[in-house]
Amino acid sequence: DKVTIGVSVPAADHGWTGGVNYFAQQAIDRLKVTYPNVEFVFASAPDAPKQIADIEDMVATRGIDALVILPGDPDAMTSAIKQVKDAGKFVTVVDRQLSINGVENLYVAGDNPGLGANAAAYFKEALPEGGNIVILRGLPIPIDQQRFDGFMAGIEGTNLKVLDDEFANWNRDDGFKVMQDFLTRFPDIKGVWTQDDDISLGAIEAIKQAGRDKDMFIVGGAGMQQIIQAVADGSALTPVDVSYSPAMIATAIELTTAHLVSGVQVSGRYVLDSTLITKDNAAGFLDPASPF
Amino acid sequence: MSASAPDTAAKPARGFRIDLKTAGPLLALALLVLLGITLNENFLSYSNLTNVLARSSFIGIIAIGATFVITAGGLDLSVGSMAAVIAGVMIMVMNWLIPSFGIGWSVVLAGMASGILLGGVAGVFNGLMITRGRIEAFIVTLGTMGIFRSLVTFLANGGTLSLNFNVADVYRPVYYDGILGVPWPILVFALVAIAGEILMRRTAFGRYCAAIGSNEQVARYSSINVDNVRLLTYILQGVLVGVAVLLYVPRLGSASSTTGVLWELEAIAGVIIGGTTLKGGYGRIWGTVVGVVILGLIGNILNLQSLISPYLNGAFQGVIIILAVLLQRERRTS
Amino acid sequence: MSASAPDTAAKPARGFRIDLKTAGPLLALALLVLLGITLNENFLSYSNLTNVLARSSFIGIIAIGATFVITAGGLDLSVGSMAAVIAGVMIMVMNWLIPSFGIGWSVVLAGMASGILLGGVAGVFNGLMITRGRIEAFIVTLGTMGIFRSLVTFLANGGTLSLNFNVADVYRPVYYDGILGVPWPILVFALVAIAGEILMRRTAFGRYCAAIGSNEQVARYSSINVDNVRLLTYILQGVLVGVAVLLYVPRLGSASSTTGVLWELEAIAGVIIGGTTLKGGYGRIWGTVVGVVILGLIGNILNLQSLISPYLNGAFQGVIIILAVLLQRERRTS
Amino acid sequence: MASSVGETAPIILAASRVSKSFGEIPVLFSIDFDIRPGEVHAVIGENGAGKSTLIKILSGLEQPTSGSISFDGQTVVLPPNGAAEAMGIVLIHQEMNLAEHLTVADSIFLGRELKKFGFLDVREMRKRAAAVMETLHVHVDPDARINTLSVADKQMVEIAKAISRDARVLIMDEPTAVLSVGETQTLFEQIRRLTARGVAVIFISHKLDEIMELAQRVTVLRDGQLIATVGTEALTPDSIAQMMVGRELSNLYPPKHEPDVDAPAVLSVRNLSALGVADVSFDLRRGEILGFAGLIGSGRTAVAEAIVGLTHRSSGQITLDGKPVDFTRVSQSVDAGLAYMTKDRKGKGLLLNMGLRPNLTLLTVKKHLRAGFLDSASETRALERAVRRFDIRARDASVAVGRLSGGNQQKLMLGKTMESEPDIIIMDEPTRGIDVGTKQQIYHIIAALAAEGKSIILISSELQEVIGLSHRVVVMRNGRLAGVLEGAEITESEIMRYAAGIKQSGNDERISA
Ligand SMILES: Nc1ncnc2c1ncn2[C@@H]1O[C@H](COP(=O)(O)OP(=O)(O)OP(=O)(O)O)[C@@H](O)[C@H]1O
Ligand SMILES: Nc1ncnc2c1ncn2[C@@H]1O[C@H](COP(=O)(O)OP(=O)(O)OP(=O)(O)O)[C@@H](O)[C@H]1O
Ligand SMILES: [Mg+2]
Ligand SMILES: [Mg+2]
Repeated sequence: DKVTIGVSVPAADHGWTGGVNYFAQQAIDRLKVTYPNVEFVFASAPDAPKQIADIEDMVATRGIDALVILPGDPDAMTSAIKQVKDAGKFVTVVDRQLSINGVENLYVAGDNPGLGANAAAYFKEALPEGGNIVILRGLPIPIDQQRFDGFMAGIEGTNLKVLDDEFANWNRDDGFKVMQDFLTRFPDIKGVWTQDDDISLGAIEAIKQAGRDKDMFIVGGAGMQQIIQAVADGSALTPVDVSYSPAMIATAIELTTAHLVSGVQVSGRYVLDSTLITKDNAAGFLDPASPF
Repeated sequence: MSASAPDTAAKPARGFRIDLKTAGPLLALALLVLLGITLNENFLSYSNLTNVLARSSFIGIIAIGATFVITAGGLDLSVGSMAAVIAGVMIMVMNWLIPSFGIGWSVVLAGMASGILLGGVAGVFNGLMITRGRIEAFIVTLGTMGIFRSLVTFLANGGTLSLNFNVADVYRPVYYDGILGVPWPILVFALVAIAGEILMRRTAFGRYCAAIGSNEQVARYSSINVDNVRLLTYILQGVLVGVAVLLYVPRLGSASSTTGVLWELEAIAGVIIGGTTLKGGYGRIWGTVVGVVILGLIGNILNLQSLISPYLNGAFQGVIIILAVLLQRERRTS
Repeated sequence: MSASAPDTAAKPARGFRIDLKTAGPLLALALLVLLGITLNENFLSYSNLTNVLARSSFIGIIAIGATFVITAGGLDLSVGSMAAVIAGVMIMVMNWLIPSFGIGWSVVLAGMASGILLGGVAGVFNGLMITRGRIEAFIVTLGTMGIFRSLVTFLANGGTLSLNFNVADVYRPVYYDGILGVPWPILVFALVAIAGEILMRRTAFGRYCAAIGSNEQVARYSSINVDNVRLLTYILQGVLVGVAVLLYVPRLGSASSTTGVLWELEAIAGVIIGGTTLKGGYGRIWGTVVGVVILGLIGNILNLQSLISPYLNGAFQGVIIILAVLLQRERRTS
Repeated sequence: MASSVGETAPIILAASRVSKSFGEIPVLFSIDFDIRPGEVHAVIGENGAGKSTLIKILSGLEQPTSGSISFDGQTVVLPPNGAAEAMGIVLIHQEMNLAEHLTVADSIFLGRELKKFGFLDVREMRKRAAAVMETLHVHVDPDARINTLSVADKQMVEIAKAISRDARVLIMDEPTAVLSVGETQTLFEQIRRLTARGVAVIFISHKLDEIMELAQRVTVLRDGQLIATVGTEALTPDSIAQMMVGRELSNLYPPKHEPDVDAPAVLSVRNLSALGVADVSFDLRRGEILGFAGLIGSGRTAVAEAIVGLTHRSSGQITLDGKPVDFTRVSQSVDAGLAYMTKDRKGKGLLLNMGLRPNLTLLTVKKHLRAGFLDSASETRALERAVRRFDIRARDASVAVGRLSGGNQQKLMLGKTMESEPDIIIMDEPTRGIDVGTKQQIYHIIAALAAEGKSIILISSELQEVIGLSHRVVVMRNGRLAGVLEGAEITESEIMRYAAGIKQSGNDERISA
């Protein structure tokens, strides 16, 4: 008989969440064809209250049997998601950990501290004697903090010196501005960590404009096609990237659907590693169809 | 000799005649409800309606405060950030009091008190800068919008402030329970709306707000203390933001730098859709309630169907907002 | 003093006396520059100053349009979203024309033309809804803000629209190059500011804007076609958003749903900091330029120091904005 | 100062050696003034003489730069912002001072609302508002919003507001400027009722006959100086005028030139109906001054506004020089040589926050363009011309028009209208708030314009003015044309008969002639 699955994700307000929206809809379109008796309800929300409203509506008016959710702000969403669970729905949480354990049936996790740690490892390797680096952060929200802490822990005890960190809001324009000003301020920068490829794209333009693209390298994150292509091409400015694929949402939707339709037992945690993308393995991350 | 001709003038008092200006938003509301009913049979269900009303209550309560501010010719852009900082401080206060008070209602009540108090203080600050500092309300509250938002980011150290789970369990019923099946947020919203309506129509304060918004000089010459009345509108706004946050915290149990983003825009939109004049002089609490519910319903209706691409939600919202006001205008001129 | 004495009669205009109201924002600007110099010796460097001015130019050009809209008693909240949709469409048009036109300036020029055109059309739409539809500007542009933003998200399929790299290479110089060492964005900003200043002070249109914003009835009784003038302000705003986008696209060669977020707030803030009255009737292009540069410098200065936690950036911004206007007020009353 | 009234009642309010400057500019020099209970004390003087400033000081709205105020024999500093109302000093402002969004009842009780259990007693306030309006014979709905009222009705609301307060001193700054004879008489009845109860009334007016009728004493100001305070019994309108202006005022009205009966009709209105107007037809000939008389709200303004396209015309034809026209915008009528000067200078006539120059040229900005740009030199020349022609007095051209004295604002508005050099001018209460000296000048200007071949419609509530200037007079009543008077018929009593509906004429044959 009919099964309804709700999918709730944050609004496409920067590259990575844009990718999440894209891959979620892709997966839904694909699975709708494969499983004609499964109906999907998709919603994206710019903030926690709206996202809570979305899942309340899914339960109250759309009669969902399962919920796949990438919570924009997991702490704020925990009790609302728990209500869905308590109403007897199957709950899959993606990427971000809720603040109480055991709410979700299935957790498909990204690894935010790992993203920071991976990048840190590369910096240590690329700058063994140490050197000045700057950090362009995302928005002041927990994921950013986890990435940042992971990175700082990773470079502890080295001679890498963080000159300053500023928020660039996961946004190309802000990446451009902050990088311009860092370049004005610091005559000697060896490396830039942006933790997000959208920010990188803005920062790259600023570095090129200042003509200092020979002096430094930049490490982003999330695996945007444009950057992966540059890595594959052996760019000196972007030698590596750290994966953090928005396609994890698709994995979560697929697993949940499989469970509901064919009773495949899925539970516990699926942690999708954040891996370092280098010239050697970049080809495996290229996907011309992806908008991200 | 008798003066002006009676037949061209004096119409009898209107008594309980329906105000055409009210009919506009009500009509838009009715059309939205109709749309909801056709889209989904569960639309009118008890749980859906209480869901929508309960979650509209934060913005609703804030918008009632905004109605007074706007009627008196002011503007408060800081309410969203203020909500965030109040939520953050409430959570910190409650977490901090657990060791001394233990888990229980006393902690929650202390948290609530601190929230209301902080709201009042924030309102006093905005109001004093505007009335005594003589700075445009737009600038003051744009400034405090940034200041409050920064403060909560700072307090949360860039992350999220979360309420202790045991306290959260005590506090939760304030959002999710109610009396006679009506959730508390709806009850509080209704109470605030009724009190607001009375304050606006039946007290000197409400009348003074309209007078000041309409013509400050006239108000001043009528020996109204313009600065104090205006200050009071900002304090009222702050306190009502505090009240809204009291209901918000048990729902989310956390606060971060993204809490309450764009609430100011939504609150002002609700006020204007409800028929209050943005330039001041005329305000209608009742209309604001309708306006906020319209905004809440639009979000709900978008979730009732899968026809519109979620990317176009904003467009749908925009069109409905314009239409809601267009209906009002049409009726007004006819 | 005798009745017919000339000293009681109207004296001619005051000539070039410095306007105290202008001194306020200029003083704030000077203080910021001083702060910048003390914080970082590179602050006054050629590259830093051109960087800041060039990236302020988008908001600046938009804010000049907003000055007219606000002077005439209107408001346009849609400019940020409008910029995003124009950028998106420009990029799509250019990418789409490559097969027929080949890589080169012809594609870029066609893209530019489409951008300006689209801006004008968006302005016409806003303006007609406001003047002919008689809907509050706040509501109309809040609506179109949502509509435009949705459209660009839809066009970009939730992601980013990127300009073909080869075309981007042709187009890049429009942001990064200039003449005599002055980047194009700064030149265009300066030109638009001068033209705007002339339009505001030396043409009937500018006079009409102020008259309408000051008292619409008086304007109507003075044979001014209020609706047309107001419509023109929105069209001008749209076209100027188009011009700003022409300079924005070559910078990063992309547009997404985050392009231009909150530009409306920044533009309006620039206008008000510059001394234009939010309620209309008095506008000052020159002040707007100063206001926008102040806002640009605040961001720059924050990035040039490590004293303030980045969590508190918003607070610093808020304080400076309030202070900038406070300075203005102080001088005004003295 | 020796009182010229042999009253024994103690002085209630007095100013002693009061001076006032705005910034550097002195406007009042050491004025002495006093008033006793039950007395009507008039203040007169030219426009800008300082009358409004004096009474603002007497009611606490302005503080004197030097000198003192005493109330009930005590030297006091009056509280600012209208708080002196609590002491019984009530002011009716020259410029109407009502909040446009409020209702009539709200306005009348603003600042001293009636309450029951802490809440507004809306019903009682509405009832009392209606009662006050009734004593003034005004028929407006207490729930009507101020912005829907005509100028005259607003003035009546303002008066109602003042007399409904428990005044001991009632100060009225040109309350009758927009009132017609009927309303003025009603107002005077109320004033007499109040003075009989011992209320002291300070009364400002440029209409000297009103002063003769009402006041016991007159204080004359000229250029901020106290000229004299004298009892009215010793005065004639001519002697007052002389004291005010400082010269003899012979012939207030210029001689009427012979109307040319064969002159063609430049403006014909047929069966005009619009908001507040029903089936109005009349002709205006070249070189003619056509007076429009009627009571408040009789539709004279409504006729004018419908003709020039300010309000929507529901039916009727208008022809200009024989050609049918259909103005939907004011610019069309101005371009066709037809200009309308509003009576609502504050709401519709002038931009109060702007200087003199932009106000003067607002209607005719296009005339001051050179190569598409505003030519400020040409604007300045226009201002200099207007200042000379209409004797406009201002500190300097950049002063906000809202700070000019009422009469000077009115002169500026006249100048603004005349800037468009119209062939046909509709003047609505053109001498509202203008002193006798300037009035005489304006009358001569109007007569000269007519002599030049311009045509003028003169809407006025001052019957003397209509009678003194007009070749023919249209009397309106209830939005309809009640009669057209010509030649010897033009008398006060005839006009009043038509206006009040006592006489009705089948005048169709006359106007179609
Ligand atoms: N707030 C003000 N600032 C500057 N000048 C002022 C102000 N108010 C009045 N004045 C000036 O003071 C003078 C006296 O003005 P006032 O209004 O008292 O004249 P008035 O006798 O009432 O004239 P009218 O008959 O035209 O009403 C005028 O020259 C006027 O321009
Ligand atoms: N905006 C409006 N809405 C409703 N009624 C109006 C409006 N404007 C005017 N009226 C009505 O039209 C009629 C004519 O008013 P109008 O002011 O034209 O009279 P008037 O004879 O010119 O007045 P006055 O004697 O003061 O010059 C009045 O009954 C008035 O109430
Ligand atoms: Mg820093
Ligand atoms: Mg006066």
